[in-house]
Amino acid sequence: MTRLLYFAWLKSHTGTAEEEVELPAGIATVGDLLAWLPSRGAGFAKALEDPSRIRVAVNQEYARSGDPVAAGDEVALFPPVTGG
Amino acid sequence: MTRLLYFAWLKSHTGTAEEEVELPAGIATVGDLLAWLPSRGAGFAKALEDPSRIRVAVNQEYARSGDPVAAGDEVALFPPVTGG
Amino acid sequence: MSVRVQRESFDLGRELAALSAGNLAVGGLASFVGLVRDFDDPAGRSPQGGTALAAMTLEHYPGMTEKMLERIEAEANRRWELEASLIVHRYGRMEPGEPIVLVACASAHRQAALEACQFLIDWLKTQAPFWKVEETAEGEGRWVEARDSDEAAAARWLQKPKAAE
Amino acid sequence: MSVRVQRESFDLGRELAALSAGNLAVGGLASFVGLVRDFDDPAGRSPQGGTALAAMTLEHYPGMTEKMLERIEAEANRRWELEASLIVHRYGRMEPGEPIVLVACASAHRQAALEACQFLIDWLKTQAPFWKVEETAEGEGRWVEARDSDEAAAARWLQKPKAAE
Repeated sequence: MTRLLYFAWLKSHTGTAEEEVELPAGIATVGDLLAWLPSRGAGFAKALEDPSRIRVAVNQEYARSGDPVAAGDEVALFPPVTGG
Repeated sequence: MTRLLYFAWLKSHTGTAEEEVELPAGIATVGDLLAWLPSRGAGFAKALEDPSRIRVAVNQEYARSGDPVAAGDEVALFPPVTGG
Repeated sequence: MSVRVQRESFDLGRELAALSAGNLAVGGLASFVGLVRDFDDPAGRSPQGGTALAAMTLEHYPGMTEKMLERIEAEANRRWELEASLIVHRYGRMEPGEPIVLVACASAHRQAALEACQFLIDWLKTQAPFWKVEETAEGEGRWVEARDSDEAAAARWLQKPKAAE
Repeated sequence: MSVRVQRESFDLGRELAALSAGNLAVGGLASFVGLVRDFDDPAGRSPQGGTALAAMTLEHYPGMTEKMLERIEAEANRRWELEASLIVHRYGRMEPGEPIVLVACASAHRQAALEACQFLIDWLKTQAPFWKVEETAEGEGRWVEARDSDEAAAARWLQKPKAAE
């Protein structure tokens, strides 16, 4: 299982802050994950419709499209940060 | 009369913090003043021996060699400032 | 070096006093506090240009937040010779006038303290996983958008790894 | 806008709190405090490189000091959009750990507050008529020499009259 976390307005769209999912075969990178998630429902499609507004962290480290994701990982999806 | 003020190590050399002087005829600029003062004694000569280390303010405004000095002015002589 | 992520407010005077207390090598102490304003200002316009705000709520990613703040602080200590540094960042709901974040650096030299302080807030703004939602006077909530100017401010430090003191 | 030249110390927390108190347009508050160290450091070296100091005495030019500080503060307010600014500079004898000077700027935007704060201390260092005499542990007094790096820091602001916000 892979742990998925959603923050800020992504969470409003997905309707969940965190979930455990079984990644389908063939989902091996951050890019694969971002391409697959919208197929899980309208809320996910809405949350991810503009990839330029999505940031991803794998195991609490910023990750890029080609970085690997696997069972046991914690993957967080969120908008560009606005703290400070 | 012209009021002369000395600060920091200039004061240690001149032995006075302030004095009223009658400027001799021909002393019309800051440069003239700096050229004349050393003739007033060894302490003054010592204080002014390195012109690159002297700053001058006329009536509390930084002044340059060519700026005028006259009776009634307050002229301060001091080293480069070291506050802050 | 110290990082704190907390819901409660903080006493600025006490935090700054603690930073240099007992360390007579400190010649300069620079700090920056970010506060909640009573208006939003997406384009960096004047106060008159924005919408009235009743409050601001900060959400964050517990765990990653601390990790990123500690990394940013360590980087500042690598780039500048600091005697002490501090980041305090709040989360939760805050009203106008309340402090959101404090960064502070103490050094033997003023330039190191000032530059490191600017670096901390610039990097924190683009690296630490916080998100702000603004609450208007009508009770409406709106997620704050990231600003290009913040990215640009952070990017400066990539070109200038260590400034002259 | 406020300038104070005083012999007595000041309460940093109280000074900073007063600067933004009641002004909900303030989004950022930047400050710098210069403190007396227990060593001199003419070449900007590390603490280990200097001579132990027992105290520092600041002499100044009453009248011109206030005039120059007010002018520097006015210039900062001309260059940046500030909600408030403050300069407090002490004179007289101070021991290591005591604050010498405080500059602080509050603005709607962080960059304006930070830059104006840096500007104030840089210009003050080369413009305000203060002179420091250091007192060594043996009771010897020595006038501090002006530093080229301070001149260079001040000169930056001549080339960059108004930074982007």
